[in-house]
Amino acid sequence: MTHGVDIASIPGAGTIPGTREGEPPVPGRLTPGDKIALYYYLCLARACDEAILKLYRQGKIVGGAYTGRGNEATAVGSAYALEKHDYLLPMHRDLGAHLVKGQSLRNIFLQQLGRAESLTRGRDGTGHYADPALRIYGNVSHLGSMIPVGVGIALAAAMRNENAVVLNYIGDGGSNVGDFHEGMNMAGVMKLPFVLILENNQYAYSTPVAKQTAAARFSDRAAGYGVPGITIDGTDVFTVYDTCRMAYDRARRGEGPTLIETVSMRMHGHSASDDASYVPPAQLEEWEKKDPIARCEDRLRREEILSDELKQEIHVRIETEIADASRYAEEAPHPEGSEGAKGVYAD
Amino acid sequence: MTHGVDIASIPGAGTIPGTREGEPPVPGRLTPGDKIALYYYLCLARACDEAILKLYRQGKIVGGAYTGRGNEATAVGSAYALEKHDYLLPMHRDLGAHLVKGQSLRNIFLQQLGRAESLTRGRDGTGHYADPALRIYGNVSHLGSMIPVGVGIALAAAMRNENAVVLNYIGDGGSNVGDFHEGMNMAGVMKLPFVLILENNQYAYSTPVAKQTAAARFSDRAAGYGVPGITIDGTDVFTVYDTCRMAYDRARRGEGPTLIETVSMRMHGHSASDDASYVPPAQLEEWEKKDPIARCEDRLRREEILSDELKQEIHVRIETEIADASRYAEEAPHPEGSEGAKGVYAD
Amino acid sequence: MAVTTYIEAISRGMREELERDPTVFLMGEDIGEYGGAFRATKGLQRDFGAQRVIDTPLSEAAIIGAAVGAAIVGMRPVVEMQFADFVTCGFNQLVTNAAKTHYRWGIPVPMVVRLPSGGYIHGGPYHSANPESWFFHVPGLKIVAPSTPVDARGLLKAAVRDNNPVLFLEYKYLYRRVKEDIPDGDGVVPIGRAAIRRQGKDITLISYGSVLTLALEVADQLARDEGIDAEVIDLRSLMPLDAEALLRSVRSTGKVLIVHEDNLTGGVGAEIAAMISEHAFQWLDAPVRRLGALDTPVPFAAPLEDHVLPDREKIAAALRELSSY
Amino acid sequence: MAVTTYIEAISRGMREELERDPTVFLMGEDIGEYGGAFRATKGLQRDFGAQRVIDTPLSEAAIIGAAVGAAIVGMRPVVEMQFADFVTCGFNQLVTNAAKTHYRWGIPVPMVVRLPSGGYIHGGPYHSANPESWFFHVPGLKIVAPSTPVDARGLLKAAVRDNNPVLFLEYKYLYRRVKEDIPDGDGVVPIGRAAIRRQGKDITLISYGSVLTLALEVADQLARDEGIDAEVIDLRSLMPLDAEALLRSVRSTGKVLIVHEDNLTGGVGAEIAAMISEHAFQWLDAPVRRLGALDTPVPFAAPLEDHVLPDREKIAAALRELSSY
Ligand SMILES: Cc1ncc(C[n+]2csc(CCOP(=O)(O)OP(=O)(O)O)c2C)c(N)n1
Ligand SMILES: Cc1ncc(C[n+]2csc(CCOP(=O)(O)OP(=O)(O)O)c2C)c(N)n1
Ligand SMILES: [Mg+2]
Ligand SMILES: [Mg+2]
Repeated sequence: MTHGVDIASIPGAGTIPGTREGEPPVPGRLTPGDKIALYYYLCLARACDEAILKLYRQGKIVGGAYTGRGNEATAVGSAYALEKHDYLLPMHRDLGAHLVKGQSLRNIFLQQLGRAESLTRGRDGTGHYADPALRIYGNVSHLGSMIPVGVGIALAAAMRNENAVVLNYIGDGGSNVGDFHEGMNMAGVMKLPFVLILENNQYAYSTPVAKQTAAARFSDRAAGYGVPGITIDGTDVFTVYDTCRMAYDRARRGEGPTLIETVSMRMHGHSASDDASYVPPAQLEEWEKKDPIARCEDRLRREEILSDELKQEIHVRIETEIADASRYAEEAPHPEGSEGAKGVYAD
Repeated sequence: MTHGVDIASIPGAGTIPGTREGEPPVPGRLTPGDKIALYYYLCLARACDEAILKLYRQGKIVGGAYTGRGNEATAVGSAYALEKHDYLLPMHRDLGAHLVKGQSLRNIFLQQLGRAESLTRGRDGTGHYADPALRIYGNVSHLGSMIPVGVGIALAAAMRNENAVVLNYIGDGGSNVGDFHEGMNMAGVMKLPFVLILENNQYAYSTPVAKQTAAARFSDRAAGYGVPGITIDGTDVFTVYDTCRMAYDRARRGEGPTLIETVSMRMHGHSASDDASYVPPAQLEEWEKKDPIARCEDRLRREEILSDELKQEIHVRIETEIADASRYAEEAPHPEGSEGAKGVYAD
Repeated sequence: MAVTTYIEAISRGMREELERDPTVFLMGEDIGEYGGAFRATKGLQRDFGAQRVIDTPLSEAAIIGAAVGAAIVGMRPVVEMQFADFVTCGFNQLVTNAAKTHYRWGIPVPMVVRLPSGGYIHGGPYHSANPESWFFHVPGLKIVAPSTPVDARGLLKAAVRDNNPVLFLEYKYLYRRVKEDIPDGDGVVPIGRAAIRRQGKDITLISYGSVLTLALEVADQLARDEGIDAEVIDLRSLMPLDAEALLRSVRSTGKVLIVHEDNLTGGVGAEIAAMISEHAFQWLDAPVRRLGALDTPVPFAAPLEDHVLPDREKIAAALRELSSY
Repeated sequence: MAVTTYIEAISRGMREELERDPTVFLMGEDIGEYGGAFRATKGLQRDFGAQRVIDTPLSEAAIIGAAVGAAIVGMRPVVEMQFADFVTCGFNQLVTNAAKTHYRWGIPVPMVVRLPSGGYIHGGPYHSANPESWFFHVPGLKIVAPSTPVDARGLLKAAVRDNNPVLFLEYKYLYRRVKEDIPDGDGVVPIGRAAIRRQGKDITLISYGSVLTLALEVADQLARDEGIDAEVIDLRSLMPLDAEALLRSVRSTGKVLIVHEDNLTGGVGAEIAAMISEHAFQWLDAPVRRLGALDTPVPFAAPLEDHVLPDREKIAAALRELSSY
């Protein structure tokens, strides 16, 4: 119990709020409860990533394992500023966004392990699922390909006056694919409620940003679509939250898309099988100082929202939740082979 | 004979110079001979367009007929600033560039009419030919698709230290295709000698620029690739020449690509079968005042380079040249059908 | 009922679906005020508004991708490629997103991509595409290819109502060349059912699209003049294929000629020939023959195009050869 | 000679061509210092410099398009798709530019696109592509699909020296699974020639790529255990196809099984079956059978993928069925 906040006091009968019905707080006005929630999700995303890595190392994950270490503030902050009826189209390092938008840990692990009751019934892995009830539409491997899809969802939302926003992400590498250009330009000219977060984490697989583009900042691309572009610190969850909230408001006012470049560092290899030996150690050390969780914790401590006790409580909770979900998924049955033949076409 | 210049005095034993060996004049230093040459090419391009339209109306052209009316200054000025060993990748309204780069009128008409001795032996029409001796590589219909190809040529030229520039064009419409983005970005990051002229002629078929993009200026897209971008008057052949010359110099110095937006008006319909009734007449009237030929003539008259006599001489010459070429092509044999089966693969 | 051209029938199909279902909308380049390069959407923006008949930037990947997005959240987009050729620019969106979404996510993707297809109009290598073979191989896509106005309207409507991505091949060559009375009523033509255009007992001639109309003429003429009595089947749907209708006819004729405009190697005809050769093995009195365009790009000049594409003479020659096998 | 894996053989082929011809260069994502996602280009940038082993931005269309551009002015680019799946993003450049340029312009387009293909590695719907069927249908492209280290090196070298765009299908499943001695010498394997991997008299089994290696195992086993003696032909080149070699074998066996990993409908097997059914009509003692993946995307979970892809059991069952036909 610190400064009037404890975990039990958080709205939602013991559950920590994520994306909510109605407007989230205006920039700069997050309640202590919100801040704890943000902290919780940052830690949860990282812990979940770690658990996935552990499964990978145990040989239980057959495909690749991609973590969001270093990117948690971007994923969590951006999703926390959404409303329940908004659409989320996350990329492969945005686990935090899935969780904030309401995805259960069990479904996350079921996807990783390709089990029969996973959201894709084992047909696809990782974040490549959709959950229409939560308005989450996952990614495909083909980088950039989901941008036009997100734009189409935004078009539908606008046609139906849903007052909803579509949030999509792309990497510094993926942003060089043609679909980025076509999608952003179409969203711009149609003034659609579409927000694209360009996660500049310094590397695309082994390729540093300097070999991807000569642009000084990726946000410089926004002007070419008549869209506001901004570059922000992607390791500070509060900056991300505030910026996104403003972009969503703008979108809801019918003023069109925003391109937000979040600058951070991919702290792990591209996937679990990549030791990232091409990254200079000094670069990682430098960025370690801007660890999203540590930065959030610092602030919460300074604001006397987070005590050792509460921190402990949160981490115990996370550990339990993850252990439960991961165990559940590991015990869940694999799909029947013959299921693979079904469902190519809708009726 | 006016102000020390007459058509016979132009270098090249009676032929009017186009793209030359070695450096063309520096910006602002065109000789009277150059200026007459520019005027000649502007008029030649238009007259050739008119002759093509006439053939079209006579039912002799089976595919579409696309003119560059209003775009002559861009096509001619940009090509005139090239050197002989530079590469030209023109688009469908750049007839003037073909001519300046040295293409014969006969080949132009042979292409239009799909004759056996055309550069594509009837396999493709219009400007869709290549003439490696002149370093002209024509377009394909798929807008944007030639940009990566031009970038690849620039890459080869750079690898071989040719000190050559690749000049490519794209329309306001075509620039929204993904290949524009991928190609420009790659050229930018590899600092290739690639210059892209974005011909903003207000319309893409029936679609006005305002429905193509929300960008204030297309040249705003350049920053997103770390490349200089500039918007210029595309109806003034001297402005186009000077700007291009500077961009080519920059490219030759190894400083990379430039994006030049030339603003003009498509004064005809999209093709000969389009009456362009969707264009407000007032818009056409306004732009008629900026007719590229009239503007050039004005200046040459002010500078006392062009007399009535010389003008007359030039136009007679053009008439003869076109009549000859068009007659030649009309009389040239059609390809044998069986030729169509050949040449899919190289040996 | 007024006599209706093929393109008017497509137009009418779109109009009727726009009227029937508020989730239907159109998207494409120049389709609004201008009515599209071939005027298939003429008048529709005026009557249904710019919200439902949407002019897009020149961006095929974004058009198809946006259609996928709108479809998965419950809309029914019908998009136009200005020419079928340009679908190559949106190819990835079709095969990566449109085709695989239902299998992966169980979410329907009800969208239609209209593809003005084919040659015989001297369009050259970039305005003569027959794109069916690429997509025929991709599980998750449906493909229809009407050859008559009644089918054009009826299959367009079926495509709009289908819960899967449907590629609608429409033939520029037929746009204003074929006309017929369109009866009143809904007129939906079910996807997946072939039509017998001519009964016959000697040879089963399987075709679709523009070249079907040529094949039918030739069949009539050869029946009249040479006593070769071909049964002409119009596939109408390529995916799913009406295999049963084909096999039924083959079992009675024992001989098969497949004719498509698309180039031969790896065309849809290959699958049909393989399927028939396998499943009607004991009924075949002659090898299954195929006629398609030569394996070249479609050239520009008329004599070259004529040489490359299938025509009446080549169809007649193939029928004669089979008949005397 | 040291024993070499399939991927080492590819690597070596590239190295030897880089050494031989200064116009050869490599381009792709992460191929430089990192050596590519599968390390096929490992060490090549170090040895040949960043001018000849070029890291590109993440842009498949630009990579393939730039290769076309460099090729038409006399270079010989070899580009890598990180996975064959992503060639869909550069599809338009391949079919619009690479394939049609020589026909239209008479200019050679000597380029190679390396495509790490196929499943059996639990890659799911987006890392298991067998892309051959799309391109098989496009005049102007060549396609090779080696199944052994010797062929991988030899066909890579032939592809580099060919004056046409060549798609080089390399199988991730085989990368480190198959090994053999590579003899000294140039070792170029001509494009367009199939290889008989196993002589046999009962059934002609035609295959290529990963699944060829499974088919060969099964054929050996069935010959040993059940007396079914299949002749196994490795196509090696899909385009051009070595039709004569196939027909020769069929004329002696009278029965054919075609096995490919790619999904069945509209696959390369359809053309082969159609071709054989037509041209070996009087020699066939049974219908030509085909085995391919089910017509679905390749699913992620192992039991699903196992069910969808061809495997030893399915191949054996098909051989038995044919043998007793
Ligand atoms: C179109 C496409 N090309 C290549 C790949 C292979 N690939 C997967 S992730 C990756 C790097 C992505 O970098 P970036 O977009 O910066 O995202 P990050 O992983 O750094 O978050 C590559 C090359 C792909 N998935 N899609
Ligand atoms: C990828 C692609 N999509 C559509 C078309 C059909 N098309 C041909 S020209 C044209 C308009 C082009 O406008 P713009 O690029 O501005 O060039 P302009 O004709 O105005 O010079 C369209 C839509 C095409 N050729 N390529
Ligand atoms: Mg990155
Ligand atoms: Mg334009």
